[in-house]
Amino acid sequence: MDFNDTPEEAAYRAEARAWLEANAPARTGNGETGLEDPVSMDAARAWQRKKAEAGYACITWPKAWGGGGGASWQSVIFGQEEAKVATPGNPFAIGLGMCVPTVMTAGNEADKERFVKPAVLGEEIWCQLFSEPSGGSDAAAARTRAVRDGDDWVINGQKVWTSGAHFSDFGLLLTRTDPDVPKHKGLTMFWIDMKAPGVEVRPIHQMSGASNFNEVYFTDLRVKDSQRVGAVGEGWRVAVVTLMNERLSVGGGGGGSGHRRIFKLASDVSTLAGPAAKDAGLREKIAEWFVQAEGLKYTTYRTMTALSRGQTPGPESSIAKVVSATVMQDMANTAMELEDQFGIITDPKLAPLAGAFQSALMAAPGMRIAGGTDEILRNIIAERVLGLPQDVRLDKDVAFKDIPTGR
Amino acid sequence: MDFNDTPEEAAYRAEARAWLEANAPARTGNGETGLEDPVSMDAARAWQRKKAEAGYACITWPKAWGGGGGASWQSVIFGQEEAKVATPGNPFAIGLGMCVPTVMTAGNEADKERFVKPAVLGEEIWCQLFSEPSGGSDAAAARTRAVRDGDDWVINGQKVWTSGAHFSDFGLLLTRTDPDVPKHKGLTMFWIDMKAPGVEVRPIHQMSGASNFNEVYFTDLRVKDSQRVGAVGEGWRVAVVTLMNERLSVGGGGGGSGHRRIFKLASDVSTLAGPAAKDAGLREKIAEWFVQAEGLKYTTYRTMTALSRGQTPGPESSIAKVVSATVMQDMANTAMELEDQFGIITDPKLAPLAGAFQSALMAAPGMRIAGGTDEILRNIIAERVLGLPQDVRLDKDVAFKDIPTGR
Amino acid sequence: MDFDFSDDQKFLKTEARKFLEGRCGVGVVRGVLDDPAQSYDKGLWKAVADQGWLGAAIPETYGGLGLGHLELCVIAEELGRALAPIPFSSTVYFVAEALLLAGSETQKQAWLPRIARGEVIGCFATSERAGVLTEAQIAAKVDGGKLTGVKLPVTDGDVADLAVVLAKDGGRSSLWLVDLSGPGVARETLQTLDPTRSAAKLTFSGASAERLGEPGEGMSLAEQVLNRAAVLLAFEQVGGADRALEMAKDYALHRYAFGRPIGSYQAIKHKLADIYIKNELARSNAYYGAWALQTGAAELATAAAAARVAACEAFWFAAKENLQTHGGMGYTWEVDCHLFYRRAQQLGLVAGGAKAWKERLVSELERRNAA
Amino acid sequence: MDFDFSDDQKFLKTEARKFLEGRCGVGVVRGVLDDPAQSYDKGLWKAVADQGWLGAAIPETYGGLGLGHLELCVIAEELGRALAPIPFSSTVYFVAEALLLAGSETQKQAWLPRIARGEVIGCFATSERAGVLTEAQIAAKVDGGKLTGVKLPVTDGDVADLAVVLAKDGGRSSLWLVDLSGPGVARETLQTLDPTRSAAKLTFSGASAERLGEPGEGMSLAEQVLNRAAVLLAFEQVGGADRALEMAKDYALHRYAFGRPIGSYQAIKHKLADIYIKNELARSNAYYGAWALQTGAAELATAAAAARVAACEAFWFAAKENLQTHGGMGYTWEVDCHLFYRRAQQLGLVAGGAKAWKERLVSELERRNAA
Repeated sequence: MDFNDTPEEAAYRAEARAWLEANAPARTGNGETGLEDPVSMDAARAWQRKKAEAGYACITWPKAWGGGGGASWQSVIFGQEEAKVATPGNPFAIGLGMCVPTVMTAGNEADKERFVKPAVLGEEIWCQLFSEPSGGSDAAAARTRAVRDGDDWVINGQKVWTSGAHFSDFGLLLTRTDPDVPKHKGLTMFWIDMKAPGVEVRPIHQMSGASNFNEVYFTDLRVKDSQRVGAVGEGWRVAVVTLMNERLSVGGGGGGSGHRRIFKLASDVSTLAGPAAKDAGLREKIAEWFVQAEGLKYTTYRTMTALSRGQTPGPESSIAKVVSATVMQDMANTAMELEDQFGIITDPKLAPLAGAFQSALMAAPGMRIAGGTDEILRNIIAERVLGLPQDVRLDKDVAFKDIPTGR
Repeated sequence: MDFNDTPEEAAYRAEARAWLEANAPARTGNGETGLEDPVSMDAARAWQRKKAEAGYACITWPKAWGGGGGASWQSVIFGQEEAKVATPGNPFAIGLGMCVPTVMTAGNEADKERFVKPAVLGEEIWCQLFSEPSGGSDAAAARTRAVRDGDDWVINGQKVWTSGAHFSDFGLLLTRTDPDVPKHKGLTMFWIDMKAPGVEVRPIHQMSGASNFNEVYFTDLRVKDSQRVGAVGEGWRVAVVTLMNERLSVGGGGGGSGHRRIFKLASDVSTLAGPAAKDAGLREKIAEWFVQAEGLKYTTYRTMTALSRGQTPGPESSIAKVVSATVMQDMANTAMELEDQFGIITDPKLAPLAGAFQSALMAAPGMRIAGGTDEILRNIIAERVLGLPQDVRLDKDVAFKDIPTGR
Repeated sequence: MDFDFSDDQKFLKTEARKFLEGRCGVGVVRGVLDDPAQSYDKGLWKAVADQGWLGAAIPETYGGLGLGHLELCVIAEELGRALAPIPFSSTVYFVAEALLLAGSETQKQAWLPRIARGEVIGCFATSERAGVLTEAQIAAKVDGGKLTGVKLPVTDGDVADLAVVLAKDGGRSSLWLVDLSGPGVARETLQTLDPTRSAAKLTFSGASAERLGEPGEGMSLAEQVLNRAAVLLAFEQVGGADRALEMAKDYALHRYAFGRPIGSYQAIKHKLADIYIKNELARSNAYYGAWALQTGAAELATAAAAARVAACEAFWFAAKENLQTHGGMGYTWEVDCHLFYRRAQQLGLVAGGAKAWKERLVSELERRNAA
Repeated sequence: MDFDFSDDQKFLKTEARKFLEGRCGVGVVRGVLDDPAQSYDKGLWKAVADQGWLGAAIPETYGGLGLGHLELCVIAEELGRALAPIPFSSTVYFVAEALLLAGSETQKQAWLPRIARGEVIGCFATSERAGVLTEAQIAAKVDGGKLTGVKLPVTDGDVADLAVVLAKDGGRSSLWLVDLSGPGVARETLQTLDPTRSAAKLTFSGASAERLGEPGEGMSLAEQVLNRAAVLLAFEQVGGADRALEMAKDYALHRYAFGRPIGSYQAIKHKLADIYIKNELARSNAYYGAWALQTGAAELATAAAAARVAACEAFWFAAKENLQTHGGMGYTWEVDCHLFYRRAQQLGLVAGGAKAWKERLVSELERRNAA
């Protein structure tokens, strides 16, 4: 057990670092703001192309597809090093992490030829179109209808919670082609041109004020049968490939810096008993939050170690979000109590730490929901990790159109 | 809103208090030990008879049945006053609270004549025989078989978690008379003589060391058809009457004295930072526990007020146990942390507060289970109070014998 | 024993709910939320004044209805349930109570009737910086009847006519009445977590200030006012928490996942059961606070702290878990969950946060146990 | 980056599990539980000694296997999983570590080989009264090499041959080695929450004591020993917590209610998911502690505190919720749930409770942030 690289790893890291230092500007700021900056498309595309040409994009993919033809431990190391330098936002994550791998697994040869390389080079951006308003946690409940019309399909319906739909070139779309069979059997997957007529993208206005997601409406959208990804009625199998790729991505270490922030706040404010930094109740909470953040960090290290050893990571990473989102909300609420009456103020010019905890308070509810609610994630842990049975399903053996739905 | 009695209430209270002072010895101790003392049967029977003769037993029952023919507000007031004086343990609660009312509702005239008065007078004690090892939270899953044999029924099976079975004269027994119909339809209720051959009572050894419950085994127990309470196959309906009577009993105020105990401990021990009594973390917890205990206390007052006003109490009382059991366990665990290494010692001569928190720690798990687990109580609140749907039931429309069971 | 509201009080509650369902639909709340220029809903304020609610607990001799605090409690619960976007709490729970508690006959005559009629909006200005309010924290001072200093946040300070200000005069603090229409007062509206309830930064530069209550008693008087306000705010919080539970229940009954209402899943059922439990505990503690407030019992300090601690916990938990129950939709601007999430914080902070009240509660218990 | 145990270490773990499944079934644990006269299982102790586990982290020069602390960690996890009723932790994590940390060459030569061979049982005697251990709390003192005072509870004190005692010599405290077979030592076995691990009250009246480490360094040395022990205990706790989770899972899969396995209800599924989450967090923190222990890193104090805090929380939660998952049966003496419930408390208290360790952790963080 040691944090140092093997000689082989060290060599690769040195090489990667040298390349990054030569090609990427030094990071400015605290390393977090980078993630919040608006995506600058051109810079992002240029950076992606640079990486691709140097073999640092999609490191584990075959060179033939524009990848690096490398091992997963190499992509882990490059990721660590890249995180240390200032890089443009990454609008390619969903395409390269989920959509394109799906095309590579389930798509036809022509599509692979057509789509993989441009995506790797950052020339084309993809979004994933699975969730629907009526579906929520239940992606297989998709109602967006695709009806065969000669050599085409005509698509009508609505998707929701789509990231990057407004700047995407293509989308991977899950549709209902047969409502008369059970829900998982009547689905079919297509790729679509996001700029085609019949596709309308609208931003979703979140309670935090931001708009990180879109609604996407389809009105008589025509797609060719050749845009089908996988067989008719095989849509759910294809979707599972996509979602598996999502789960494989290592869950981030989660809020390690939070305890420093609240220490800072505690040293600026006082309680009835004296300085908040000396408040034993707060100190216990800080210890508990720290231990959870550290636990997530070292859990990520364990996952990376598995990757470096060429093993598939265990299920540990599935715990990251459910832990960090709750910590984020608790910590923000505790900060409000410390700021007392003053906590209500959100103006960054007046609020302690420029209102960081007020922002966290308003962002946390989204964290607990996006990418799987606390409840769904616990189901996943209970079923896929612990092997407990699924809850009783009333929606499996009846025709989709006969499944009970709410108002 | 007013804690004082109306003139009518005050008059009744004065009368009750006078009678109690004249007939019961003044309380000694802190008022809690009384509940923990071993039941002294003779004293208990004598006290019950005294109350019955004075009209203070089963106050709301008709005089004809040996009751007081009074109103529920009177029984509330008498209960409050009786709680202030030292009274023997009460082995009659289950009989008079659940079993006998069931006989009065569902039994035949002969049984009412035979059983009600002796029970009120404390001459005969009853126990309730519903739970079974395989049933757990699911009382309607009773497997104890009753098979018709001429004018008799022959009973074989086992019950569990029976309070007072070892000193009871009679028991109310839920049996399975038809395994070929759905579970709720194949049950039949009987009263049995606990001293009859074929009835064996064994104490259950709890992790705390105590034995407050029994297992009861039935081997070819013969009962007459005239011992049937309610029609054949109507056993569940009858059982629901019993269980409703149970829920009507006001849930006790719960652990209000806990915060004083932990204050006492905190004033005797120190943390790394100084006296534990000044530890802000502990103080916050004490505040939270106090607020919960007070909340339960005043919730009980609200229930009593409803009774005094001749209304049926709301569902508030269903929250008492789920709150107090968890508080008990948390507080005990916190006390262990305060005592630090010393907390492991249970010897009353050495442990702080004579080991009160160590005892609580070992009793709390039982509290969270007995009389409905935390999980079942939350189901009850969600379904009966909030009106949320039952979970999916796979055991309702199939023959009992075909319901899947574990090992 | 009669530990519940009377039939008359329950009738008042029913009437108040009907009234607010008509006059304070969510549209009214969102009107204030979406329009930065609007600090409160003037129409609703007028209508509430016409109902006489502002003077419910103000004696008839001062132009009120003289009903009492129990009546004010049931009104507060309904205002909280409706998320009423008006300066009711500042004017009634804080300023009117401060006047009733410490005002001279002249001061009461001068202000209470106008408050009861809805002609005067009040605000309570104590905080100057982040952290719990302590005597040491106070920099604002009065010299020769002139107040200088900065107070923020001051709830409803941007629209108030009259302020009760905590400021020093010599070494120790006193309460002061300040007519905000006079000179030497600058106001700046603040951005807050809950735009449906306004707050401001008040800068005083020689504003005329008239002492309220005994000199040097500022902190103790402020605490007595806070105790009274805490009980009334607790009823607003219980009202909001119950409404949030109803929203969650309604959604759980009608939203389906995997072919079943999500309300048939234990994760949701038990979550809602936990909200119910906290709400009932908060309600019972609030009732005890109401009794102590109405009867002026010695237990008020303990009862108020317990009521506030339970109510803060209940509303925060109900608001955040109602939102969680709604899933993605709950996080959108269009769905109302965030209105309750915001208000839970506003009510949780306006009289000081729960953490400080827990400390106050335990100090009271120590005093009791010692006695 | 290689943040996991090596294949050799994992092999050792598998072997240890097999060994303990054969030699330390629940019958062995209950044997000690049910027989007050039995403080530990002598057969198991002998067998464990024969495996060389006692000397796993003791250098070969002192008769150990000289494998290292990572190997000791994997053994500890398996001992915790098996609820091994033997004085392993006192002897190895506390006394052997104290000797390795502060012992003179002579002291190491005198005791470590005998410890490695299983001839000597050790105990670590610091506590004298309820509450967190502080210098001020210590009354035991040494005068002219003679120790007087009372220590309780002393885990394994009733069966130990050698004690490391914290006692004063002049104003400040030092660590002392006391041969318990000598005169001036009285022992009384104590009733505790976990009868499968014994504890005693040791009364010293002029027992010969030999200083261990620098004079006056007692508290600081004791804390360094506690840091090392905390990491090793964390692995025992993680082992126990994982076993408790397996019990709960197994029961939930095979116990039916309302025609379904209780493991198909979300109340149980999410409860078990929460246990899993806490166990993984505890495991990851324990791994970091193991790294710090093995490498003697400066981060040991922080890493040990984090490992202990996470492990105490995980085992306590897993033990109590495993019992709850078993329902009424879980509360009976016959079912094993209470063995884990008891051991969770024993391991949670033996090196000091989590509350004190949280304070130590935060103090370390403050030091770091300041630096």
